[in-house]
Amino acid sequence: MPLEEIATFSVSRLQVLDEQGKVDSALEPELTDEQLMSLYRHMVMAREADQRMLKLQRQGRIGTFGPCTGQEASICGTAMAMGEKDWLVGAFREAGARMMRGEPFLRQLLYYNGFEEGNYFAGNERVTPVAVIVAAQLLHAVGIGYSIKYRGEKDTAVVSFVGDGGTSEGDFHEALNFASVWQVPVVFIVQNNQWAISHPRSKQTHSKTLAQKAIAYDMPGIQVDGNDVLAVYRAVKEGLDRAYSGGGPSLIETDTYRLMMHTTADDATKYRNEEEVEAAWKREPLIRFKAYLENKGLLDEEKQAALAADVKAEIDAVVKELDEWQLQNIDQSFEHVFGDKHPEIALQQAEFLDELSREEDANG
Amino acid sequence: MPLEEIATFSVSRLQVLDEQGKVDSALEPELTDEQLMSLYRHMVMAREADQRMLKLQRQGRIGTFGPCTGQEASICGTAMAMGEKDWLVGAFREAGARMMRGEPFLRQLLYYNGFEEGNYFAGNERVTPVAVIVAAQLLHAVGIGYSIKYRGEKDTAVVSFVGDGGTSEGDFHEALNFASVWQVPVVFIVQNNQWAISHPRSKQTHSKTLAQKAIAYDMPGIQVDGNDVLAVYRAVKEGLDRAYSGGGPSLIETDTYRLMMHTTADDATKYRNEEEVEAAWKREPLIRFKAYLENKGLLDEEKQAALAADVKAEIDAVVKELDEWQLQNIDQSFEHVFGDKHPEIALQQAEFLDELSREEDANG
Amino acid sequence: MAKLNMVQALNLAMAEEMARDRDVVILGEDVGLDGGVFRVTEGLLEKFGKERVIDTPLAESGIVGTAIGMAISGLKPVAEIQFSGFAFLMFHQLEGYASRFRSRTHGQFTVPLVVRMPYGGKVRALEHHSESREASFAHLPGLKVVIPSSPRNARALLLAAIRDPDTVVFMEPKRSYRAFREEVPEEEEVMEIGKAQVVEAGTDLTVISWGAMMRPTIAAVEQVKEKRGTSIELIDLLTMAPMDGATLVDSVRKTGRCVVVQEAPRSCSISSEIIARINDRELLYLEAPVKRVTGYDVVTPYFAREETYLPGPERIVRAIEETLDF
Amino acid sequence: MAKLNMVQALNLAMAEEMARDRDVVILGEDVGLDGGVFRVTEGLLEKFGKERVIDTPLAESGIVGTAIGMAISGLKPVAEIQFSGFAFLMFHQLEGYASRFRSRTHGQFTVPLVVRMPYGGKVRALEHHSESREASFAHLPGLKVVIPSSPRNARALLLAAIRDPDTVVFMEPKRSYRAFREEVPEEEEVMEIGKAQVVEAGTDLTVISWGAMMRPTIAAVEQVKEKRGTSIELIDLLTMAPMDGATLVDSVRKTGRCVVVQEAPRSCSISSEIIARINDRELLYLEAPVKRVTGYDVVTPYFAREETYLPGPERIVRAIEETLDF
Ligand SMILES: Cc1ncc(C[n+]2csc(CCOP(=O)(O)OP(=O)(O)O)c2C)c(N)n1
Ligand SMILES: Cc1ncc(C[n+]2csc(CCOP(=O)(O)OP(=O)(O)O)c2C)c(N)n1
Ligand SMILES: [Mg+2]
Ligand SMILES: [Mg+2]
Repeated sequence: MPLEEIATFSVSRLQVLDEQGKVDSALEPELTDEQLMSLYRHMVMAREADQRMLKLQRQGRIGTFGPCTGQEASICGTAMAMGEKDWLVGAFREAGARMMRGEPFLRQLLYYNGFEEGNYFAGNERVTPVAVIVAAQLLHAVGIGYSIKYRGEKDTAVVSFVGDGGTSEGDFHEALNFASVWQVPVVFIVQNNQWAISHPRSKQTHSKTLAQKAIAYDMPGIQVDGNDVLAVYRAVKEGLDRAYSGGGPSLIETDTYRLMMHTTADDATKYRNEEEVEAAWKREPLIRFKAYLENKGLLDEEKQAALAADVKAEIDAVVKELDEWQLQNIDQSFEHVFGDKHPEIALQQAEFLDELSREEDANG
Repeated sequence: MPLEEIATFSVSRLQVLDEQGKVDSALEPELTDEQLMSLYRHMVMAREADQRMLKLQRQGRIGTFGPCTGQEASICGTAMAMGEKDWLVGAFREAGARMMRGEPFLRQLLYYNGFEEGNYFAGNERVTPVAVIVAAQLLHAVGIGYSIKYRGEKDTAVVSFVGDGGTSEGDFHEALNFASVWQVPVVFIVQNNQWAISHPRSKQTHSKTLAQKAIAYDMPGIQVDGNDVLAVYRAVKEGLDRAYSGGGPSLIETDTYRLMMHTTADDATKYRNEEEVEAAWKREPLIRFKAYLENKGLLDEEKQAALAADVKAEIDAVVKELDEWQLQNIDQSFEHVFGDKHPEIALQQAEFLDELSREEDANG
Repeated sequence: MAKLNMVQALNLAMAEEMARDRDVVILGEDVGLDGGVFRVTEGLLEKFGKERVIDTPLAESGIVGTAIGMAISGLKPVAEIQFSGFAFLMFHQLEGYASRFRSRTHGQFTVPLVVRMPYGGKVRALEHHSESREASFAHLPGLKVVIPSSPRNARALLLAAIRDPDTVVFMEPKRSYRAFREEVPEEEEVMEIGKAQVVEAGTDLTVISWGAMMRPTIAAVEQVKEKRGTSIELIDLLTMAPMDGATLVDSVRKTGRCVVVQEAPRSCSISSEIIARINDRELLYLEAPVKRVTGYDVVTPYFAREETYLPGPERIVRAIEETLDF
Repeated sequence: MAKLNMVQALNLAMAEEMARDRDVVILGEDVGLDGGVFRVTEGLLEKFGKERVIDTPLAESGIVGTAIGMAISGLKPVAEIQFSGFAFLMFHQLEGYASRFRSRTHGQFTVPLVVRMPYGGKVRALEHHSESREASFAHLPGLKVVIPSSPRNARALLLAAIRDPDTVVFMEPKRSYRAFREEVPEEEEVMEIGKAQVVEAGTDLTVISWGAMMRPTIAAVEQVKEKRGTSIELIDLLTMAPMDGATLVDSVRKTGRCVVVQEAPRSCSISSEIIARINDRELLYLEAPVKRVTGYDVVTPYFAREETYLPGPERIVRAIEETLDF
């Protein structure tokens, strides 16, 4: 055996729609016209919500947030593939997916306006809040996967998001390892948007792809064109079907691009050049999906205009709600430290309220 | 491009000496007779030191430690390949390698007897102390590699050890990622002794080999027969040569076996069966290296006996030293909190010494 | 009633609760086949199967991170960290998630999780196996931190911890694991988390301690009582956070003198907080400064130098006498 | 002399020391090309090259673990953790290695490392970007913990930290980064680590604070002085650990009254330790309980509820007056 090859591996890349919107019919997923149009609307909504939030942020009406423009295929394609009972354990750049899983846009605005109220909504037992500590949430996803398997819940899996930067964290490794050892129903989506703030993908890790990191765990891994919503949908569906049928976890790298700044606190011109961004705009996911829908006769200028107006109206209505939102229950922090209130917390709450009322007396 | 293979990888396994000690001459490393005999003596010393420590521990003359019996090829073969200027950043099961890098056996006994004095010796600027927090030390190795590269030190690299269990820690992942991004001169030795206390390799991770974890970083990785000291030597030498010449880090999985308990506090019969261990004893590394040396005419019964006596005498002398060792400077903990002593630490030191003297007064 | 040591008592609590509630699962390194390196989970794998007693890969953030996921999805995981010295590899999971899920979602998501870990010194162990870092956890809002001191309260508190709606860091004084036995009632006994226990009432001086330090403290108290006939109130803190300020302060109001005994280093520790709470509320009742007997602010020495580093009965006796004579 | 804000002052210290000493290197997320998310390392990549200003992958244990390796092999790394909220991902590297290498090898290996991190609230930031967790570090033996409060002391302390033979956790009050400017001397100025600074001498009451709380504290002190003509001694703690007990205790011995102002939650915090040290040494000089103005023992609220959570001048004024009137 002296020097013997004992194992071989490969990584593949999937594309269904090319940059012109031409479909590979052998790989075209089975989606009804309604589903396709609904998916398109969600993508438009994600884009428009993002753009409106940028304005609101610039006006000081919400705080810092991270736009997802450019990643709508990766985000909404994933959510489209999810089944009713699936869990979503996101990071912080998947607003579109959150909305598709039932999170009202208002909640998101509240979150970015510094309200804990933005972290929950009726019926979100299976959508965890925004997770800021990069990659830590992947382990929660694996634990939820364990619960699902433990209970024998049918047709139920977890979808969890992380960024290209997040693959460098120890928790990414521990999550993939636990998931594969336990063979739990989890689909990990690595949104490779080429940047972690100012750090480019090429310097984040020495590997050619992020998909190949799955090999370390003998886990199925694939790279998809992350600007191709049908490829994303197809790959995630496959991962979920594998998960439902006891085949364990999968890793999907969605190769896409962060078209805007990292967050509104960031100035991307400091570290990346305009040509790169311009080139990326040419490959952005709405263009080709729109072309595909037009080719299919599902979309035309008129329909597009109607849809845009509809989305705008929806957003306008929510922003109005936001403006009417009032800070209530200022002492909520004391109410939810523990499930059972401890006398010492109650003492501090009383102290807090006393300080407040003295301040009000003094000021008013 | 629809579904296209974009990368392929493979993992190989190296063996130079088979279980009978037959050598693959094409792969036989160039070692002089003196070097071979010196290597053999180190392996015997490691084995015998281990066995003596087991006795000392049972007699209460030292505390808990983790024997390395069975891993002598993996440990000593690695050290044999190291150059004069290389760093050793070990974990806790490489006593033989430490001794080969200049650490007196006495220091090891002191360490396991609860003395910080066991962590240093004259000339150990490049041998870091035993590292207990699994896998954390790998990052130190990478940082040292950075220093070497930064300073342009020639023919200098770092060798760092971790166990099969250690590959599951987040720090393992972060270390390999940083090392490959920085292309620093580090050789990672994963001693796969099949067990992490009671947890078998097969449940530690879902991957077939540990070597393939290198693929996640596009780092050269190889599995070697870890009971074959010539294979270990060859692979480590190759890794070090790569490191010296600017080729960056490597990962070497040494496939071996932990023949004894995890530590003296452990009862391995609780979780693994005798047959497995017996079978492993048949493949242990001294047998085949001895056969190889006999075939080469370097070793016979007489020489073996002389060597054994010599090693025993060396160990006896050190154990005598240990018995004569006295606890000195009981307040050393206060002397080395910081490089510059702070008045408050000095106050506590005075308090400590005062308490001590009052106790002595009371007791004497 | 059976006389159990602490290992057996903890094992009993888990076995009871697992029998009662199928949502309770155990996970950690070597907790299954091996029964835990201290045998605290011995026999549970056989009894409850490998889906409920999970031998995990070697990764602390992995253990606690996945346990958080289990907890938010309806299970009640009891995670073991093999030694408290390795808890810092998952500290961000506690600080960032276990302690916050309830608060950040106003109760929509909760983390009913127990993280067990042996802590403390004097067992002739290797580096990182002897520290006493309860304050590191107690400083974090949203975490409960419990330390039992005897077989009986260990069992009753662990039951409470598993049933608690929130994350409880449950630190076990490994030095007391097999040090002594105590009658543990056969029927279920659950103690309230968040309450200190007045072990013995007294009028002249209050002594507060917890965990492994309770035994030398009791010995010291006995010595002083015998020698001087002093009436000493002895309090076992039991819950480090949220701390039962009322019981402590009430006692000191009565006695006017107080000694706190802890194994951990001094700065920003539980003893600091006890003194601060007495200061905050009842300073004027103090007839002498609160005396601290603690570990020093130095790196925990290896075991050859451990004996003199750790508080023992003599130091405690001296502290009590000094405080009485102040 | 130039008027600099704290960001510029910190940048100046690093630029000076890097020019002086080639062993000083910087590493962290976005510290190079981007100049740091707060621009503290702006321009250093251009000046010193990418071997000395290292943009790392996104991994905190990776950053600090490799920095420890650099430090034990002769470099003097200045690592940046982007926000202190992410420091807990590398806590085991600090607790287990940076703080111990010297002690466990009796000085054979040392870790001259600075870990910079912005901390604290009131910048309308997302979760984990507003905490004040200095006590988590200060409780660990073998770590120095420094918090500047102004451009001038930021520069002088960062220089000291880089030259320090041991690991210094250097926490920067991000709220003060650009809040005001101060004259910073052109010539090198190095302050001693481990010493508190009496900012203003006084006789009636001692006020102790640090970091971002210094500004509201100063405002409050001014108000009380104006209103009541009280003579207040104001102390900037500057070093959390090892704490300068002597300066604090000397002041309180003189004034007999003391208020401590901190942003962090209360339990097992720096304020607890200050009170404990006063108790340990000078309790009898106290004419009133030491009054604490602190964050509460609740999970740091998001920014909509942050204003009322954080101590402001009004609360501090009330605390001072209550303590004076006690
Ligand atoms: C543990 C941790 N470290 C640092 C940060 C600060 N931070 C927020 S997002 C980010 C970059 C994330 O990059 P990536 O994972 O690629 O996700 P993206 O922002 O591109 O969606 C950093 C460094 C953080 N939130 N958590
Ligand atoms: C971070 C950490 N977690 C847990 C432990 C306890 N522990 C010590 S050795 C060990 C198993 C290590 O297994 P492996 O890495 O395979 O090395 P081996 O003991 O086989 O040499 C464990 C769990 C530790 N020392 N450090
Ligand atoms: Mg990214
Ligand atoms: Mg092993």
